[in-house]
Amino acid sequence: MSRFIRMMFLVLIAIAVSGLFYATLAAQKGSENKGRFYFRQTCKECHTKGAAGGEVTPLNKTMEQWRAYFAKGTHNHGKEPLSKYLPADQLLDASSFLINHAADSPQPETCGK
Amino acid sequence: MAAKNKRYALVIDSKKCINCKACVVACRAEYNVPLTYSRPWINEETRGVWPKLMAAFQPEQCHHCAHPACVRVCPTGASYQRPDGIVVVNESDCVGCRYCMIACPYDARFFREDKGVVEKCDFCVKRLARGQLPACVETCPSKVRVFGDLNDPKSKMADLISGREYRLKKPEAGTGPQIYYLM
Amino acid sequence: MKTIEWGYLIVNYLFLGGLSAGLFFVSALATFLYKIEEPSPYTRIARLGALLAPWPVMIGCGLLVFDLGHWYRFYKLFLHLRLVSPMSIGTWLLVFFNVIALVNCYAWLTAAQRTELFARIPQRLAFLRRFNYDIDHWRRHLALAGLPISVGVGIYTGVLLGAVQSRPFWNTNLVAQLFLFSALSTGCAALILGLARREQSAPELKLLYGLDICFMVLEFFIVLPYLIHGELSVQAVQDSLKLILGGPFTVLFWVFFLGLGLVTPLVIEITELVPVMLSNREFHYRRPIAAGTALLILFGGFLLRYIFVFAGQMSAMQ
Amino acid sequence: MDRRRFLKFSAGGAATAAVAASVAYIGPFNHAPAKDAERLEIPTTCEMCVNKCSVIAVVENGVIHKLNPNPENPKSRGMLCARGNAGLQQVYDSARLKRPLIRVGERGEGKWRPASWDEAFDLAANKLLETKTKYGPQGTLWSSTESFQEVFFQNLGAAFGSPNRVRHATLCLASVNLAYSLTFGTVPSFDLINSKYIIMSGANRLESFITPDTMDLIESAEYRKAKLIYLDPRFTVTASKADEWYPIRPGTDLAFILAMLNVIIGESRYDKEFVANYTVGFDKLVDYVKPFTSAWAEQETEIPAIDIVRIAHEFSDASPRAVYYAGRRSSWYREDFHTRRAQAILNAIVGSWDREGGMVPNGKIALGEYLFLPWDDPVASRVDEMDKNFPLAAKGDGAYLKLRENVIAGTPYPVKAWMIHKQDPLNALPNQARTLEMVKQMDFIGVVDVQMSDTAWYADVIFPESTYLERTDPVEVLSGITPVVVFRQQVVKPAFDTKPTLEIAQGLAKRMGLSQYFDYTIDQWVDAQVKELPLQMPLDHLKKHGVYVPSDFPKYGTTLNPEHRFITKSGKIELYSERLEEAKYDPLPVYHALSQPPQGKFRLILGRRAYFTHANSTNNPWLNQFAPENRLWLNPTAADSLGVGDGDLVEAKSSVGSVRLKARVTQEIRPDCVFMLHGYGKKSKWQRLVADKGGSDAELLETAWDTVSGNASMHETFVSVRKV
Repeated sequence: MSRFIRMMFLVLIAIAVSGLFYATLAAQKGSENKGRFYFRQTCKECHTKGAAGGEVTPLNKTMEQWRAYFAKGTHNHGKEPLSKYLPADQLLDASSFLINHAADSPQPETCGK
Repeated sequence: MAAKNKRYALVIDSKKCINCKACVVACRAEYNVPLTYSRPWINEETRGVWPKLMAAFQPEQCHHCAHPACVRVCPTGASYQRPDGIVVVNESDCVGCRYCMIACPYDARFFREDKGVVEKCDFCVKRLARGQLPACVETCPSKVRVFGDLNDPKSKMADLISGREYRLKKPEAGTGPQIYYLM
Repeated sequence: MKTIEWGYLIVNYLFLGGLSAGLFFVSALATFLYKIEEPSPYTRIARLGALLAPWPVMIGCGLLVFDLGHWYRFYKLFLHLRLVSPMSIGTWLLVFFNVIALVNCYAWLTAAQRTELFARIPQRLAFLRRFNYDIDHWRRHLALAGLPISVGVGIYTGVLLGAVQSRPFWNTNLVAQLFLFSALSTGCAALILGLARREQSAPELKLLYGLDICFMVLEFFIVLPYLIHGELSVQAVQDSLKLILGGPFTVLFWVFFLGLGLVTPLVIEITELVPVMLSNREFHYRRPIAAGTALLILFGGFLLRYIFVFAGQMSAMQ
Repeated sequence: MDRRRFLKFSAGGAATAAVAASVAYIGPFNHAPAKDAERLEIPTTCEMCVNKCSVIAVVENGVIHKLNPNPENPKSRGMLCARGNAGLQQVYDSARLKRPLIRVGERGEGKWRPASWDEAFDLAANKLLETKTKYGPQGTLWSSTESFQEVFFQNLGAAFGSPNRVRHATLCLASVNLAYSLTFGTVPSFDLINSKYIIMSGANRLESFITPDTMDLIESAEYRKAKLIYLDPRFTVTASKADEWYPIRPGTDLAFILAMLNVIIGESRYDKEFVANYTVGFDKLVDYVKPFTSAWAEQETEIPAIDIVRIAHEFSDASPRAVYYAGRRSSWYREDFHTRRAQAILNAIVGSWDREGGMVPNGKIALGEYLFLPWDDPVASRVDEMDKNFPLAAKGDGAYLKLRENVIAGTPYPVKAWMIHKQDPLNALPNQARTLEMVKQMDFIGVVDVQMSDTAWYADVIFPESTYLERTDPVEVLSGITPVVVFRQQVVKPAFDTKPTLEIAQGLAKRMGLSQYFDYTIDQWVDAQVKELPLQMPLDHLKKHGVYVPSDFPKYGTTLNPEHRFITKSGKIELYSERLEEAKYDPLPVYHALSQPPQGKFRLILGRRAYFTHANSTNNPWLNQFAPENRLWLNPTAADSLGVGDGDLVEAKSSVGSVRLKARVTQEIRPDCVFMLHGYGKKSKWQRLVADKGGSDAELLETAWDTVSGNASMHETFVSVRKV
């Protein structure tokens, strides 16, 4: 009987943990679509040709490099946190946009676009 | 507008013609010609037995002859030749006897029942007056037609005619055709 | 776009124009030959010809006008005279011819006919009656003036076609001659037809047969060189002749025009006339034969126009 | 018909309105000769096909008199093809759509009643929302074909929350685009004008489609003496102009290319330096192509081995001014992708990349963008299960045929409402019967179009779009080696009660609570796009000239430094593709011999004539006259065996349908193939010139798609032919 309870308990924990795991996973993928907007709205302020930050496009880095960049989460050569410019949720969206359009990302071209 | 010692003519480089019919539609739009007729047209010829085949396309329209038979036979002078060589029909003088159509060796004229007059290519004199090229010449994607003044030695036309071999259609008709088909 | 532009209206016009020319020509000839005083066979020929001459050509002109793009624009033809355009010349020729033919017709009316004619004029237009002149004495002058014009009209119908360089079937001076003599012979034929009604037209018909034979022989000896010359000419002309040498108009040309319309009546008239001339016997004619011959000639004259108008338009330079 | 007269009786009001209106609207930007004020010349952009040529509309008294080419555009130059010239029939032909329509009879019965825009909007919005509540937003399908305002329609579908937006790509160039993207990381243009040696497979560029490439090709072939090698089972205009034409056995182009690779690599005629610096996987390619000898290829292609070898020699000698032209062509076979890849690889190893006369990556012009916070991503995944079926393909485009099959099957979930933007799936998709099944199982179909297409014929509500001469569109870039910005500005007021797509989208959005994504005018949108162009008054410039031509093109060799990173996995040109390998596809182009038509059957091959754009201008009176009906091309030997004479009525029958049309017995086609023009045998009675005239190839074509890109394969159908 107690064994059964213990088992149930373990199962519950397992479910909880896995749930947590999936939750984090889900949280990992933001909206490319919105990310593109935040990137253009915020980052492009300074990161355009001739502007202060110099031009930045998703193609500047590979997927790995972008992942690393956002893992590090700092801006302007580590001087300041990225969160200074974008709140966490927007940062997530922006990152998924940049990663999915990185220099080595699979992004076949299409007709008439 | 018809300046002195001008002589407008047309050089046609049939080799470049891809039978796309742009000239035909452009002319139809410019003059709103009913569907049953057309001022310019394209002669098509395919020969041979599979797989040894050839196809040739040759645009044609009024040849604006030096001695136009249509002008000679016209009883009212409705068909006349301008000093710059362009042969035109003055609709208000045309009685629609169609003698000119019978006289034309190229069958380049047609009779418009709706208007009761004879019509044909006039090298877009209205456009020329505005400094534009004839509609068919301007629109041609492969630039088969080269329009210009024969008496202008600096024109592209002069280069082509002096630089390349050409032939005239039915010169034996004696009308002195002025469309130069490059070989 | 190759199309047949000239159709039956033109064919008929060419035929009727020629017919009038022929009528006037023969009547004019007769006019010179007869003496005012004594009545002679020529008088009736001249009179009948003069009375008939104006009408066919006037109908023909009507057809011509209705063949135009808009008939009411025909007057523009008279606003210009272009000596290089056969049609322009023709237009004016026709005007003069019509006028003279009409006047001549009037001149040949008998006093009785004149009075009757003017009696018909309604009261309102009474003033017209003043024009009831007797102009019999003009007849010779009119004939003289009209003769060249009638020949002109006869030739013109051929020139109209012959002058077109781009239609090899037409483009030879022979067409003009051909049409002229065909015109004259149809004129004769019409008169034969008219006079054969009566029993005692022997002298007139004798004369007309004679004339007609001349015309048709000439016509025949123009058709021949037309064909020979064409065959010896450039490719385009040879090709165009194929229309009547194996082409769509072959039977029409050889059997109906040349055979029935020319040779047959020629032979008949010769067999009718020549024996009489050789042994100067009295000339007798059989009305049905005379009438039939005349009809064949008219038929042939019409066919000639038909064949040339259509075949000509089909022919082209290659 | 007579335009002026037509206007008099059917749109007199509109016409007169248009006088005032268009003058007022365009006035400031007209550069017509001052002499007559009633004559305006308004530069704009053509929409008769997708090529975006620049035109100048001549407007007299508010009526478009003529469309002239706009020489200021360096791409279309002084060119306007037959279609472009016939453009004003779109405005003035009485057959066009003039007001919103709501179906009253059965679908396809053609019974309509005119409706107000409000009515039409309400109906559609309610139906879409119903579907949403029943099946979720993914229960709606939004399909559209390339056009300047397509973006608004696509956005509406996205904002609505549907993942199911399908574009025309998989009926078009998807296989080409994917093949080149996976090899070079981009789809380059071909510098035909500077090429010395051009090989084309079926891309009938002198006949099927008149674009700047056509002008360049004829120029270089006829004047600059470039050599044109053309492969086609049909004797086309291009074949007639080519230096050498080979009536290749259909579906064997890949064998030909592999043999060329075999020769060029075997004789080490490739560009060693280029291969070393810019490509990966060459070593694998070397071993791979060994078996594909010219002798083997001769068996497959029926092209003599000596010619294959000679062509390979000439090709490599002419490189880098030598190209195997990718073509403007839909895909033909299930392995089409690999054929395209092989072309790309062949071009790459001879170094015809980013050099004059070779393949050149398209120049880029950055346009601005009207920024607004976009909608949430759709929750559901696509109904065509792109990730599962075509993991490497462009997701946004969808895979049309797979999508159709899934929708009919109702898997993975039901799709019950279909919004269609200027597309005619009934004719564009193979196997019309299946497409009709898809139509049948829809609860609602809404169509936006300028004419009553066959698909519109089966719709429930029709939104008439203003034609391209009656509206202002977003600015677009006409891409290429020399890219230009083209602007389509309104030329005349709409002749009828029609709206541009943006306003149609807004009308629907308002009723579906999506207005926040559409609260801008076309002018605001355009302003945002052009403000970044290096011009003083960008918009005025575009209104006056119709085009913006940057001075810094063409640019050659921008990618030609070993540091350059291609947008590929390895950063190099991938002759051997790891991505393909990972996705379980052949990493190198594998040739699968096609089954050939059995005795008494023929392969149905398709093609275009440039009078017509796909199925949608065969009803244009000015164009229809050049081909009033389509005929089935038959080689005399085939025709004799069938006892068919030229002009006889025949029935062509495939496994999915049959059509009746007249036969054209001609020497110009292989004895084992038949051919028919596209866009005839229409169901829509409003397509009066082609309704039930000739036959529709869509009724014959069997469903087949390219395994990698999902692109419809158009040459996989065998038909039997009999005299009737």
